Order: sequence, then structure tokens, then C-alpha cells
Amino acid sequence: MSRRITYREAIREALQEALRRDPRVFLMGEDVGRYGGAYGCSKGLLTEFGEARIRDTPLSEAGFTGAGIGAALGGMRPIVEIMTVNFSLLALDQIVNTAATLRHMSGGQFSVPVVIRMATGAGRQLAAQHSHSFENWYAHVPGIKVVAPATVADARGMLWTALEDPDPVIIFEHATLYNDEGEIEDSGPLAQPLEGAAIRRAGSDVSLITYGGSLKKVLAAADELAREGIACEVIDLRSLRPLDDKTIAASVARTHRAVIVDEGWRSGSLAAEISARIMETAFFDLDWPVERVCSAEVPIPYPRHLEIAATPQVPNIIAAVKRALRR
Amino acid sequence: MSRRITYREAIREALQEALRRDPRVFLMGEDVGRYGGAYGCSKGLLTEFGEARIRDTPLSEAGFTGAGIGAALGGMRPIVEIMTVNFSLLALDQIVNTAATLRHMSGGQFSVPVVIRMATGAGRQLAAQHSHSFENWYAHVPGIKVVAPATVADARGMLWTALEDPDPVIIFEHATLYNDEGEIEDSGPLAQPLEGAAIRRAGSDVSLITYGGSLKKVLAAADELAREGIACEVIDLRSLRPLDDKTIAASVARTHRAVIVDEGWRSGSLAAEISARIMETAFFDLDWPVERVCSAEVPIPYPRHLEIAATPQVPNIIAAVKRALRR
Amino acid sequence: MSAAGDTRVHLDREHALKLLRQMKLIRRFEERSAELYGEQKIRGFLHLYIGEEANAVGVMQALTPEDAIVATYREHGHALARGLPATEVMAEMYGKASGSSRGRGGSMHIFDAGQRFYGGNAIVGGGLPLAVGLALADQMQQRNRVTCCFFGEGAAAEGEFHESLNLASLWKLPVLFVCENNRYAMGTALERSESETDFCRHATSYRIPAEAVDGMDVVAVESAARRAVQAIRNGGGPQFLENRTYRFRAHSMFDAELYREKAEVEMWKERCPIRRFHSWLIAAGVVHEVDVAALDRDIEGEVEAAVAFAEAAPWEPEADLLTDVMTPAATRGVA
Amino acid sequence: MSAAGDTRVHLDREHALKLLRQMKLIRRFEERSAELYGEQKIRGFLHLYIGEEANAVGVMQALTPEDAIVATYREHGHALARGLPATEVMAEMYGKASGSSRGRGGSMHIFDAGQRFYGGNAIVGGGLPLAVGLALADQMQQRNRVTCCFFGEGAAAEGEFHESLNLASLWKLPVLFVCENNRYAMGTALERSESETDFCRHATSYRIPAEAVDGMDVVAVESAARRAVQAIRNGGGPQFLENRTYRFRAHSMFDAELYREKAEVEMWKERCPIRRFHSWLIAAGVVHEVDVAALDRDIEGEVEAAVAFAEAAPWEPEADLLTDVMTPAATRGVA
Ligand SMILES: Cc1ncc(C[n+]2csc(CCOP(=O)(O)OP(=O)(O)O)c2C)c(N)n1
Ligand SMILES: Cc1ncc(C[n+]2csc(CCOP(=O)(O)OP(=O)(O)O)c2C)c(N)n1
Ligand SMILES: [Mg+2]
Ligand SMILES: [Mg+2]
Repeated sequence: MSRRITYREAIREALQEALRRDPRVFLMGEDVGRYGGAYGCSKGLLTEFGEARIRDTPLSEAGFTGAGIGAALGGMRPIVEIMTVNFSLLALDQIVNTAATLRHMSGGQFSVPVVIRMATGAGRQLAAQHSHSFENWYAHVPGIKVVAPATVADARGMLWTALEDPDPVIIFEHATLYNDEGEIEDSGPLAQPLEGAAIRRAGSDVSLITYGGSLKKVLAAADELAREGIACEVIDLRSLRPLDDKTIAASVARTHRAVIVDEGWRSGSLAAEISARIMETAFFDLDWPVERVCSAEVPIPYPRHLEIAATPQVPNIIAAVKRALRR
Repeated sequence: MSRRITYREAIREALQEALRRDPRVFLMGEDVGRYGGAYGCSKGLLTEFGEARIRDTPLSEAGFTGAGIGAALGGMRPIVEIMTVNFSLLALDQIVNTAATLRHMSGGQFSVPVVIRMATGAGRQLAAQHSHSFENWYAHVPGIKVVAPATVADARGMLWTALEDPDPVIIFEHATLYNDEGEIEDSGPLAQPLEGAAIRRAGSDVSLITYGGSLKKVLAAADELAREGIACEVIDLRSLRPLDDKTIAASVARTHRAVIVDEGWRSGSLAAEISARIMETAFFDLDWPVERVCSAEVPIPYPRHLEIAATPQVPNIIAAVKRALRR
Repeated sequence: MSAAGDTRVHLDREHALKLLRQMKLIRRFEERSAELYGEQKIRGFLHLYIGEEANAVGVMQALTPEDAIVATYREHGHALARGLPATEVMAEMYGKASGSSRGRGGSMHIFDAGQRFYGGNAIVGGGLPLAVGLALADQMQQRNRVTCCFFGEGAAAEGEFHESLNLASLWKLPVLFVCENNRYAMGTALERSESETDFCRHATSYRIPAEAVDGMDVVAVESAARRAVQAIRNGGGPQFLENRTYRFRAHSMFDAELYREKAEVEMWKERCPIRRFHSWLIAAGVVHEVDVAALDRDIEGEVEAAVAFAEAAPWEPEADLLTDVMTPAATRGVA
Repeated sequence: MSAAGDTRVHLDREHALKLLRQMKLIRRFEERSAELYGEQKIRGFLHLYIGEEANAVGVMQALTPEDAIVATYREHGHALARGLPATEVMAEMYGKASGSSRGRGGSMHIFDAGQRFYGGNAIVGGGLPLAVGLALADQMQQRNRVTCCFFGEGAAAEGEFHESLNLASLWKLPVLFVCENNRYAMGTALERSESETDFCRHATSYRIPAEAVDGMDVVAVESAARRAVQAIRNGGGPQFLENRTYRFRAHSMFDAELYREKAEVEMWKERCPIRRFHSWLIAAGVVHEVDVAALDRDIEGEVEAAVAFAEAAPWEPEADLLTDVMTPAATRGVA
């Protein structure tokens, strides 16, 4: 049995399921309760689960994220919602210096089973302070896992797996995905693995590697390129830490060309890491240098045309593919 | 006339010179005054310049860094000392969302001439929370400049240039450098440019690219390799944002092989960006995939032998060079 | 109007009309903005100030052109009250190149160097350290200026609030902190975000003198602001106002307002700062209905002119995307 | 000793000797650590607690094994007072595999899951949100436990202090905040870091009941801690203690102590918590010099045994460097 739901609904269902299944699970963050979540993901949950488990917090990103980490240590399974990645900078110390270090630094005495969700990315004309993509920063930190569900099925299925994981998991939800619809298979298991990239489209001419909000752009580019006879393989990374080197290297070994699409600013992007890894694992397979399609190195501007110009778009992706194929 | 001074003395002299030269310059941060700076860089300055200009702050990284940004907007030339990069996470919001965005986001109305100095890196057995290297994170952000003086001359000369720069400049001082000695030329101009990499040793077999605290390790490795007849070119990046692509590409075009040494954790390191850029600018010059020597992906442990094992060392660098040369 | 150093409000006809006009201008400008948002002329986030006008207008009366203002993402009102041209503010909301910030900032990032209007800060609490720094620059350069920092009561839970108030007090900086307590931070009621809901007690815990003000009464706000600014100019260090106010509209255009009762909103609307001031002025005979009618026509014209200006204004060319990420070499050394 | 629920300190001989012993153990342990630092057996940063012993020892008396402790980088004293074996703490300082944290943390990161000792946090202020979360977990699981969070007065300027106190109060969490006010944060005197130097006023600005305590008097500390813990167990929500104390030694082994007068240090040394308690006990006839001499011998033996243990302990093999970055698959689901 399959049904169509939005990404937002998928998250809401996943939250609801987790809250029903495990009494240790609770959700906390700014406006998750009465407001229903900045992106509406938790609408209705307060009524079902009450104030203790759907916990509105003050504007205190460091405080409540740290409290989530502490609650995880204390035996709970907190889901901390940081409204957006932009505000997560205020909580970064807690995530990097406490959540990520505790297990190793204590000699393995503690696990920190906290799940931290946040919206990320540009595309909604929210300008410089509200359009960041810092997935790469989180993916740099040992001691945490970082995932970016790009599909409705992953949004529905990765949360539960994250909650079962004993270590901190950061879930990035691209803000342009919430209204997107997709199919959910209700008959099979809903849970989706945290790790492992997915090949969203098979192809032999070039490997397009992406994640999160850029996947739909990449698929659109691949469609268009297919009409010109170019067969793109589209890899959705899904997990940004750890990265699935095998799937990437195997794809590049087949296609000999790769284009990475990543909404982060180019310098120091996650795309750089992937390019460097392809260099290290598949250099002799490459017929052409790996291309990166990233955001321009500018605080994202408000006007639509400039925001579009600043971020990866279908035409840039197509152009990069054609460069890689020397067409 | 040349003389030998320590890196710490170079910074102290540079601070003193700046404070004497420009009444708008002041230094602020935790323990810069009475204590003389966590690393002793400002010892004695309080006596000469007084409390207003050598300003001890409370433990409030976000607050005083933001205040430095505001003071820069208000016509001063603040030097903000954040004790170490580890604590700078608490100030990251101010640096990323205010200092770096203000000029562009306001349509070019404001410049933010703030200089932010901080110690970085491992190597002193300070364990997981005090051994970070987040230069790569800062180098990712448009709107700021990032430099890493690795020599005494650069420590002496880059501060003044940074203060003359109208935009925010972040200066990273590797904590293992403060006691190192080096030559200063007093006859020539002391100021050093902010941008541009420096070739610290010329060689034709392989390009070794590094910065900051790793430079001395790389030079030691190059010495040892020279004894085996391997001629390494050693590039000190100096500026981490912007990166000097030309010097890197020209070197790789000569040597056809590159090894990047970077104390950051490997995944998402600055080394990844450099590798990706070499891929993009010099792919067809390469005889061998670019190698990275980075830190192991683990919170840095306290014991000496494990800290050494976790971070780049001369033997790892030598091994990477030999891999690159297939020796 | 009041002379410098005089902290009383002189409510003559001229001043009364000025206050009324500014409040009405903000109201009309924002109502029009809401319409334009519906027409997708304005995009992104739009946070209306409707209901809170007395605060920006009242406080600005106490400030001079040399003083600085730091505001939030809910800052159209502050921008207009400060005297930024409605044309440029509206063009900014459109994202046009003639906007206050060349269109790059939009509704949340209005800046004006000439007016010392430092945004337009959309990270809650993020403007507070900036204000501290601006005041520090004034203090160090021996300029007798005030930096006025507006923020919502929700911001008071952020660490940056705490660090900023402590710094300002410790260093006796000339900052006027104006907490616009509209009782909600998005959907979170004051009582759910603050363990102590009396903000004056927060301020005094940093030894900052504080006063709670009826933020629905423009004269009360002006009067309190004048006292506070005078105290700052006299070397009294930072001062704090808690302006008790209310937003009549949703937090932003995306907000379904599930978190508060209609009746509560209606009750506060009864206290509308414009209506109240208007009625009082008429009753007191300071102004007459004809004056107000003229004002309304005038404002309508100003707002429509702003819309026309924004409509006609050019977009920034895509080629300029990367300009002013860094200061261009040509202008260096000037700053 | 006091029974649960009784907030008075029963200073019988047994309890008196326990308090004295714990303080002396910490003192001796740390003096020895300083020597070992000189011998480069202990490396990195080492922050001695000498002079402040009454605080950890006094507070711990009020806690049970079910309660949790969160401390700072100056935590050897807390670890020992909590009952962590001196052997393991010393081995941790050496960085040996038999250390409390397998040697990976060193002096600043002592952890013990069994004792619910949650570090060993070296980011100033960083432990506070953690303590709030631990208490939240207890509250949500209806466990009548206390989380005791130690931090220095310097930490009170950090945003995380503000956010944590607000959260704890808002949610009535069972946290005992213990501010160890030793008057300096590294070289920064209290007056230069806090606009309000009376921390009880800070605490009450979040509606948290607070008490200032003579942190050089172990009985006063125990007594205040018992009252506070009892209030928490009775559902009174968070409580705050400002323990007025002093560190006799430098901030860390790198500190030249340029920022304070010798005379000030000497004056505080007059108030040495160990000497004072010792003299008082003798004068009151609760214990006799022979008891103390026996104690000293005993402690000397314990510390030397700890050193011998640390010396003999193995290093963690380099091959294990990457273990426990993440939880190993085998133990998953157990946590
Ligand atoms: C640090 C941060 N966290 C969260 C947000 C999202 N957000 C924007 S406005 C707002 C509410 C702020 O409330 P308040 O400070 O009372 O100001 P008001 O909107 O009521 O004027 C929130 C949560 C943000 N912009 N910045
Ligand atoms: C966020 C942060 N900033 C700076 C430091 C460096 N530092 C370590 S201890 C210390 C002083 C802390 O003073 P206080 O909180 O009073 O504790 P005490 O050392 O006196 O016990 C400083 C500045 C740090 N560890 N963390
Ligand atoms: Mg509000
Ligand atoms: Mg202290």
C-alpha cells in the first residue's frame, strides 16, 4: 500500500510514531508546541502528547540543545529541534564540545543518544542571515552522525533509526522540501538506514553527487540531459557523516566523470571533501576533473533573481555536466 | 639589521606598534590586561596603554566579539583576542551572521574593520575540548579574511596590514608557535601582505602545501627527504581565505605531485578544499592523486603518544611524500 | 517639541501631529505591505509592527541624528520613525536596487548609514552586542552619543542578552536598551520563556536602572525615553526600558496564530496606540478631526508614492552579485 | 552523619573526621600533583583546587549516590569528594589507561559513570546546560534526584549561565547550582567581570532561591547544601549557592599571578578551611591531635598508593585511538 504525503507530513508522522513507541522520546525546541513548529512539522502533537513531551523552549539555543544532550545522558531520547541551521551556530559549542566529545573523552563510559533536527538552506528569499547551509561544518566533526533526508521516504524513515542510534545524530531538513510530496510504502518497514548513499537514477555517462534540497534540481537536470542523450547517474548521499565512499567510487569507476552539487559556499564545501575523496579513491578512473556546482561566495541576497544567481540551479548543473563531458 | 625574537614577542611588538601608531586601535579579550594574555602576548601593554585600550573582558565570547564588531562600525580599530579557537564557537554567530554579512547585506554601506586573533591547534596535551583546528570553518565564510602566520616575520608583519584592511580579518596563531624563534628584518618594511602564499623552500619533486603550526613539521620532513634525494617544494599558504590558487597551481605544474598537510580533521578539512582546487586547476598536470595528511577523526586525546598519533607528524608526511613519488 | 536636556514632553499641536503622523505612517505603510505581500511583491519573511507603533515613535523623539539605532527584523516601524524615506524602505521590501540596502536585505535588513540606522538584525539577540560595541566606540572617542537598541522580550532569554547587559553596565556604556515586550516570541508566551517576567528585575540584576512603560501610550514612551536618554547623556551609563506592548497581527505572514485567544487580541486592540492618542488629542482640543483627515490623506499619498517608487525602481543587475562582499580596493582606507 | 531529610549537620566524631579527611586528601593529592607536574608526569593544564576544598566536601555530604554531579576543569577535588578512587583519578592525570576516563581526558576531563560524575568540562559555562538536561531527565522519569552543578564565578558572565538558570527555573528542575566564587577568573577579578558581584541577586532574578555561604567553612557549606538539596527534593525547584572562597594557588601551572597581591593571598590563607576546621575540632574536643596524625599518615599512604598505581598503570595502546568515537555496534541498544 503506498500513499502520497508531503515531506512535512512524513516528519510529523515520524515524530508521532516515535513518541507513541518510546516513552523516553520527547520533542523540544522553539515553538514546537503551541505554534506547531516553525515549519509546521509538529502541529497537533501537543494535544496528543502534552506539554512535558512537546516542550516549547525559550530562545536559548545553547541552553536547550545542551539540555537535550544532558537529558540523553540521563536516559531520555530527546529530539531537539533547532529552528534553522542559522541559529544552530549558537548551539555549536554544546554540539561540538559536549555531544561529540563525551563518549571518547570519557573513555567510552557514556553514549549521547540525542537527535537534533534543523531546517537548512536557501531558496525562500530569507536573505543573508537565514539562508545558510552548514551541513559541511557538522560533517567535519567526529563523534556525531549527520544525515540529510532528501526524499519523503527518508524523512519518514530516518528519524526512528536516528533515535535507535546511541550516538548524536543531526538531521538536516532543507527548507524547500517541506511542501514536496512523495510516495510512502506502508506495507514494508518504514525505517530507513542512516548510512549509505542511494542511487536515485542509474546512468553511465557521468555521476551526479548531491544531497538534501539539491536532489530535485539534480534530478531535473538529469531529466533534461537525458533528452539530449546524456545518461546521468544521480547519487543522493543521504548520510553526510559518514560518507559512503564505496557507492561514490563505484559509480565514478563506471562513469569516469563526476559533478558534485552542493548548496554550501564553494570554498570549504562538503563538495570539496567529496572531490578530494574521489581524487584519493578513483583518480585513475577519472577522464575529467571532478566538477563542483556550489553557491557563490556571497551572503545570500534577498531578491529572487539574485538568490537564484547565488545558488546552484538546473542550468549550472547542466553546464557542469557538459563541461565534464566536453560537449 | 636582523634580530632573533620569539613568535610571542613578534605579536607583542606588533600590538605595541599598532597601539602607538593609531589611537583608534585597542585590544580586548579575556585576560589580555592584568594577566598579560593567556599566551603572554600582551604582557606589559596594560602599563603602557591603560585600561581603556587594553581591555579585560568578562567570559562572554559572543558579547565582546560582537562589541568589537560594533566598535569597528563605530570608527575604532579593535583587536579582539579570543583566547582560543575552541571558545570561538561561542562567538561564531557574531562573526558569521554580523561581521561577515554586514557589508554585503547593507548594500555596501558599512565596512567592519575588526581584527580577531585566536590561538589554535593541538600539541600541548590539552585534550578534546582545547585542541581544535577550525581554520577551515572560518575559511568557508565569504565576507571575512583568514590568515595564519606561521613565521615570526608574518606574526610581526600581518597584524598591521590586517588593521589597515577595512574588512574583518581573523588571525590564527598556532599555540605551539609562541615560543619559536625567528629572524626579523628591522631595516625593511615590517608589514607583511595579508594575501599570497609563500614558497618556504623550492623543490621540483613534490609540492608540500601547509600553513600555521604544521609548517615546521613540513620543513623538517622536507629536510629529511632532501637527505634521501627528494626535493620538496614547501608552500606556506599564509592566507586561508582567499587562497592563493596561482602559487599552488604553478607549483603543482612543476612538480606534478602534491601533499597537503593540515592539522584539521580530515573530512571537510581545508586540505579537502585545496585538493579539490588542484583537481580543478591542475588535474592534467598531476602524476599522482593529491595526498592529504590530516588529523585522525577523533576528539584529540590527552596522553602524549595518542595526541601524536592523532595529529600530523613528520613520519606521516614523509610516508605521504613517498607514496606520491611511488618510492 | 522639547529642547535638548529637557526631559518633559511638550505636547503642543505641532509635536502632537508629528507623533500621530509617524504612528499612522507606520500603520498605513505596514497595512499596505501586507497587501503587497499577498500580491507577492514583497517576499520572504515580513514581520509587522502594527499595534506597537508608539514604541519606535516615542523612543525616537528622545534621540538626535548623532545617536545610533540597532533594531530587529521587525524594524520597518523603527526605520520610518527614524526618518528613513518610505520610498527607500518600500523599495527595500521589494528587493529593488533603490532600496535602503540596495534591495539585498529585504524587510529584515534595513540599513541606513546616514541615519546611523544599524539594521535590521534577524538573529534574535544578535543586535545587542553590536549596540554595546557602537556605544563603546562613542565612549572611547569621547562623543556624547547614545546607542538605542530595540529587541523583543523573547530575545531576553538568549545568552547574548545577558552578556551584553553585563558588558554595558560594567563599562558604563551609553546604551538605551528598549525591550519591546509584546508578550509573545512567535507563538511562545512570555510566561513560557521567562522565569521572571518583570524585565526591570532582569535589568537591575546587572545594576542597570530600568523602567516599565505603557508601550501603547506614545507620550508615556517618549517621556520615559527622554528621561532615560538624559540619564545616559549625563553619564549615568546604560538604561533599560521595558515597553509593554502587543502586536495585533501574526508574528509573520506564515503564522496561523494558534497560540493566543482572539479575545486577548481584541482586548489589546482596544488599547490601540493610534486610536487612543487620536481620541485624547481631539478630546483635549489639541488637534481637530480636519487635521487628522488631512494627515491621513497626506500619509496615503506618501505610502502610495513609496509603492510607486518601489514599483518603478530597478533591480540590482545580476552582474553585481559579488560586489561588496569585501570592501572594494578603491574605497579602502576611507572607512 | 545526618539522616535523609534532616538538614542539620551532625558533627559527631565520625562525621567530623570524614570531612577533615576528605579535605586533607584533596589537599595532599593536589600538592602531590603539583610536584608531579614539575616532574612532567602530569601534563597539559592542571588547575588546583587548593584552598577551596570545603566547597566540594561540604556539598557532597548532601548528595546521595543517585544524584548527579557536573563539574569544571578544576574538578579533582569534586571527584575525590564524590568518592572516585584516588588511584583512578591520579592515573587519569597521568593519562594512563587505568584512569577514570581511560587516560584520554586528563586532569580536565574526569568522568565516572558509576558515580554519576559527569566531568570534567573545560569549556567555561559548558556544564550548565548539561546539568539542566540531566535534571530534566530525572524530572521526566519521576526520579527524586538532584543534579549538582559546580562552576566558577567567571562562568556567570557566559550566556550559557543565563540560559541554563532560566530553563531550570522555568521548568522547576532539580538542579543545585553551586557557584564557587573564588574572586578570580584566571587573572580577572570579580569586579571586572560582573556588573553585579552579589550572585544571589543574579539567581533571584530568575526566581531561584539563593544563599551566600562561607566557602572556607566546611560545616557552613554542608549545612547550606543540605537545606538547598532538601528544598529541591521537596519539589522546590532549582536552588543556588554562592560559595565565597579563594584559590591559594595560581589559576593553572602557567600562571605568573600578576593580577593579585601577595597580601591578599596571605589574608585568605589565614582562613584555610582545613586549618580552621582542624583547630576548631581540637578546641571543641571532637577529635584529638593523634586522630589527625593518624589521618595524615593514612592520607599520605592513599596518595602514594595512587601515585604508585598511576606509575604502574599501562598506556592505552595506540591501536585503540579510534575506539569509542562512536558507540561500538556490539553495545548498541544497551545504553
Ligand atoms: C537566534 C534565533 N533563534 C530563533 C529565531 C526565529 N525567530 C525569529 S523572531 C522569533 C521570536 C522573537 O520574539 P521576540 O524577541 O519577543 O520579538 P518579537 O518578534 O515578538 O518582536 C523567533 C523565535 C531567530 N531569528 N533567531
Ligand atoms: C568558554 C571559555 N572561555 C575561556 C576559557 C579559558 N579559561 C579557562 S578557566 C578560565 C577562568 C574561569 O574562571 P571561573 O569560572 O571563575 O572558574 P575558576 O577557574 O576560578 O575556578 C578561563 C578564562 C574556557 N576554558 N572556556
Ligand atoms: Mg515578542
Ligand atoms: Mg573563579
